Amino acid sequence: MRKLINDPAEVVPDALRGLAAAHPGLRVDPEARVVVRADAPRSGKVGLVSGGGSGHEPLHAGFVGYGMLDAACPGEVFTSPVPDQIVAATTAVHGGAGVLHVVKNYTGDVLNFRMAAELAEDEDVEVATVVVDDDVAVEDSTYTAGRRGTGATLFVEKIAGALAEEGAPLDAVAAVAREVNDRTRSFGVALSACTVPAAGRPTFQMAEDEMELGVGIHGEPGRKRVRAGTATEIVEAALTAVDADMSLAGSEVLLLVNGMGGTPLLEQYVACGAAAEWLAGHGVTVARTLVGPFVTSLEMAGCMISVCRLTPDLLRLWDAPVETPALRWGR
Amino acid sequence: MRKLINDPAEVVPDALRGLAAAHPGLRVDPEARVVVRADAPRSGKVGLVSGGGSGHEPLHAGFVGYGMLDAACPGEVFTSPVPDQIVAATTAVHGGAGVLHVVKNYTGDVLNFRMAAELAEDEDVEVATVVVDDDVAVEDSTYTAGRRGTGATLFVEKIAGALAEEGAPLDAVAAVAREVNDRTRSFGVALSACTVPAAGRPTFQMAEDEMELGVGIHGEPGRKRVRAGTATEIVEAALTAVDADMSLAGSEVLLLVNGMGGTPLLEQYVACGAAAEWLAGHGVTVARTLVGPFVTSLEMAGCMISVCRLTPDLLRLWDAPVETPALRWGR
Amino acid sequence: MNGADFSAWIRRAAELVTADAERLTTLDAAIGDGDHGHNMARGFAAAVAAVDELPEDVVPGRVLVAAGRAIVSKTGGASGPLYGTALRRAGKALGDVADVDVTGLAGALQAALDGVRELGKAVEGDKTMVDALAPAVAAYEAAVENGADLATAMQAAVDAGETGLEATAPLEARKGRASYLGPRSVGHLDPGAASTVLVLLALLDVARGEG
Amino acid sequence: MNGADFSAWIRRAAELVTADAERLTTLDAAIGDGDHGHNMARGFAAAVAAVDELPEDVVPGRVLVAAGRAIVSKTGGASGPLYGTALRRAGKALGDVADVDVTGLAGALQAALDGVRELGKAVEGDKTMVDALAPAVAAYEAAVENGADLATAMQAAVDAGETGLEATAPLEARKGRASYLGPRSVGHLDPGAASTVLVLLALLDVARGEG
Ligand SMILES: Nc1ncnc2c1ncn2[C@@H]1O[C@H](COP(=O)(O)OP(=O)(O)O)[C@@H](O)[C@H]1O
Ligand SMILES: Nc1ncnc2c1ncn2[C@@H]1O[C@H](COP(=O)(O)OP(=O)(O)O)[C@@H](O)[C@H]1O
Ligand SMILES: [Mg+2]
Ligand SMILES: [Mg+2]
Ligand SMILES: [Mg+2]
Ligand SMILES: [Mg+2]
Repeated sequence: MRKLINDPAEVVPDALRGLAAAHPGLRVDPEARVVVRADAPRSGKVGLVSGGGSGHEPLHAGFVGYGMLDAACPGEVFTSPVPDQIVAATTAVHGGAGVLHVVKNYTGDVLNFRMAAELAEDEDVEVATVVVDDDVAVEDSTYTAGRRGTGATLFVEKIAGALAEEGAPLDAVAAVAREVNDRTRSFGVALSACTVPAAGRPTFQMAEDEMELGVGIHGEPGRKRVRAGTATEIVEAALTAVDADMSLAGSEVLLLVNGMGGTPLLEQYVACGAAAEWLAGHGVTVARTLVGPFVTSLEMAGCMISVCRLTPDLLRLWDAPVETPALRWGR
Repeated sequence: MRKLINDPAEVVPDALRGLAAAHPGLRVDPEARVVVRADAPRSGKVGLVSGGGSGHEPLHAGFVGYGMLDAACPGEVFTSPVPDQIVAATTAVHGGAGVLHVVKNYTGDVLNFRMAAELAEDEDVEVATVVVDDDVAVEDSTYTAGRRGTGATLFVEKIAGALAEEGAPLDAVAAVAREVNDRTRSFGVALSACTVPAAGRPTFQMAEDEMELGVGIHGEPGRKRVRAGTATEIVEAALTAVDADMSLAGSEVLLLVNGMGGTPLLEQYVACGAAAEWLAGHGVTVARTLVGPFVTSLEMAGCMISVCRLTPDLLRLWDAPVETPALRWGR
Repeated sequence: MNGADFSAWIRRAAELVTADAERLTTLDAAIGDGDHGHNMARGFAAAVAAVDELPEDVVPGRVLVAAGRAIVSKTGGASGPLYGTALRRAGKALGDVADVDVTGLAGALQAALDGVRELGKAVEGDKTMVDALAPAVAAYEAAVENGADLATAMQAAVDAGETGLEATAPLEARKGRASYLGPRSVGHLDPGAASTVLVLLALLDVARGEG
Repeated sequence: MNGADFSAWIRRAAELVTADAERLTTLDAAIGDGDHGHNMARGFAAAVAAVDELPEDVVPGRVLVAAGRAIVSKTGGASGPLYGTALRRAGKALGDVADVDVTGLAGALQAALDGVRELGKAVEGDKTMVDALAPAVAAYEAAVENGADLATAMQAAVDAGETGLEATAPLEARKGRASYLGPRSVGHLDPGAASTVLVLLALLDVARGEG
């Protein structure tokens, strides 16, 4: 296992110490495992709290700051955070206007955030929750756990964070967060597995010439295992799945070409070129493009494509100033 | 080979098409392989041009924009660009105040930039050249090719770019570039090799439990091959080598904890925590820290640490606004 | 059973899930994310630590509530809230009685099952821990009605739980991470059902006086 | 030798370096960055394309200048400027003569060597292409002084080049990428010296009328 770590059991607090050292704009508690904006709580501002298993960096801690999240709760690698962390973060950012929990749709995340929300409300903090579920690789149904939350999380956190920064009330911030989730679809492809430090071996086996279509961001197996294709074929598979679920023709979109962690940026740009060509060829206007490793799965090779159908309002909020370790513009 | 590409021979132009699609602020010519600021040439402003082999992204094209580079010339993967590219970039950004070439110290880069400078001067463009050679893993000597250029390149491009943006003349911009290079040292450690698309197999073989101390950013073998250590041991090896070459005690520094491409950001932050602890323990004040994959070697696992001894002026120029695909703040 | 017996149950459960952590994780790697063994071991270790803090003469209900709280606080994942809620609900059902008899335990087990059902919204056949816990609780109650003693009734519960676990193999998961696999989840045992059997086994050991 | 013969040399050199690209790349992977074969193949393919553009009756000097320019423009790396400069200097040395004799070629080879030395600042013993080219040029001149004909003199050049190549193995590199390895560069042949032997071999083939 080629890991740049010390004790596998201490990876999360060790990384949080590094985060604290690198970013004075963050208040980091490595033991409680909570990352909070240094200027929190901002009175009158809705607080945004997210969290989930570690191993997806920069998600979520890398998105804490002006115009995005107020706090993040990193769990163990690929394991949701516990209610204590979430409650601590929620009370730390509550400025009197309530707190929005941005939760990726995994049973563990949903249950732990639900318990935390109940506990926080006992402390008179109004909590609203948006569950992100944009992964079209998973067949949806009311009888199942539903779709996974992946790339849309970044869009939701940025856009809802911008509206909260404008001083909008909790219900409005929650509404725009749900709107972004409803208008976003994602599909991921893995070219290799990844290794959870505590486990020490890859979460699944894959031959050199194979790829996993519709892989999850925890290295969960996806829709099917096929022969590895070219970047153009991979991107087409992803965008076809997205388009089949939410027709894109004629719309103006926000595009994320996301590296899963082990694929070089050079190759992510090759995928971006293929995506831009496919979208142009299908009558889709790309208003903004983000390329890079933003929602990762440790060192998994591959990419995920997320597409959000914009409205003028959503585009304005996307363009609004943001100042976090991993996403920054306008200030 | 798990690559997200189409034709190995077309990786560079394919990636440049993606770069063009993602960044409207850049003027990209995938065939001529030149990336230029959309607003170039800026009359009266010194132009900054850099370039080198591809596979180190975001270096250099990701650093083209306000306050940094005016143009970049990406060569084949791990192969320096050719004079034609460099001349095209140089004339495209010449605003009457001359052009600075930022060249990493590899024979190929040095020779191709030298030929290009001669050709550009035939076209009456005044060219100054700064050769970056910060890698302490290589024993220096006047009889050899000298040290390699690695992490300092980012510092040089940012700081010289800021001074050029202020309207300083060519000699002053070249002088500050040399000053940054003189005050910076780097040391890299690889936990795995990387695969050049055209070659199809790793540039070197390494056992699961080994690491390469002092590896180059082209997967060149380094100082020695040893048993893989903990993040703390790896960081200590790197900082000890840096400190032995340029004593750090008592100085205020700019720190880069650089992922080589295949190491998750979570682990890069673990390394950052170890580096911060080592520096604090050795009487070094860290004024600014940058963590992430900025100067990469395709999907190589590992990290490189670069340290620049700051002056108040250099810190001011580092903090000055920059707006590029990979480095952005202040606007 | 008094407070000490319930503390012994938690300790025994911690031993069993820790000893089998590798197997649980392997099951989870097949249809989930390969951490169930770590999660259970971490959670029950926290439960033991919490139970160790309690006074000698603590009542059974407080033991289970403390253990449940600790598991919720320290585990994470889906199993943390579910096991934690199960134990907390069971503890609340026991109230302040100092000595729990066979019927008292029946109420506690039923409360645990209800807690898991409410929180997780899973029904039998969804390929979750419910597929082991529900038949186990039913079998325990049936045995008690037929006048069985604690050990006999718990043996019936464990047997039914094991049968329920085996029955998860052919199922297609509809809840939890495994549900993302759809048909590809068929042919694997559910890790949470497997850990549920271990926790029931721990209680049987205590009932037998082997805890 | 007329312009057609020099064009034949460039084409033959392209064949040889392309056929041996794998070997050159493997040598470069050991002490460099594993791309020398690709660089040489890419560069000489561009040289052939440029030469194909030239008129039938072109003079030798223009052939080499055109080939050198193309190699500089298309190769990159260290070898591009070095080989390109070598050919351009050789071409300039030949001037406009339509037919080059043994002594004329001696001047051209010497000019090529001087070009490489000036640009790369390498001396013999630095473990570079100079270690093959310098002895080859010397051997050629010696043979010519002893009245040898073209083929014989080029045979002497190739033999000396091969000896020079073998002699690079024990050397510690002081120039180019391999110099970063210091002592670890010892025990490997220099890839650029190996490709230099191939380019000389191509000229020998033409001299022998086998081009
Ligand atoms: N909605 C649910 N209801 C009941 N049990 C569930 C539910 N979702 C998951 N589980 C149980 O949790 C187990 C997985 O636990 P674990 O691996 O620790 O959490 P995670 O899936 O978050 O990694 C599954 O095997 C299943 O038995
Ligand atoms: N300064 C120099 N002078 C002469 N030859 C050199 C010099 N530096 C490198 N070379 C030659 O170039 C060869 C490497 O060429 P190549 O691999 O194509 O370029 P790069 O090293 O840029 O990848 C070396 O084997 C050596 O023979
Ligand atoms: Mg998990
Ligand atoms: Mg090279
Ligand atoms: Mg799991
Ligand atoms: Mg080379």
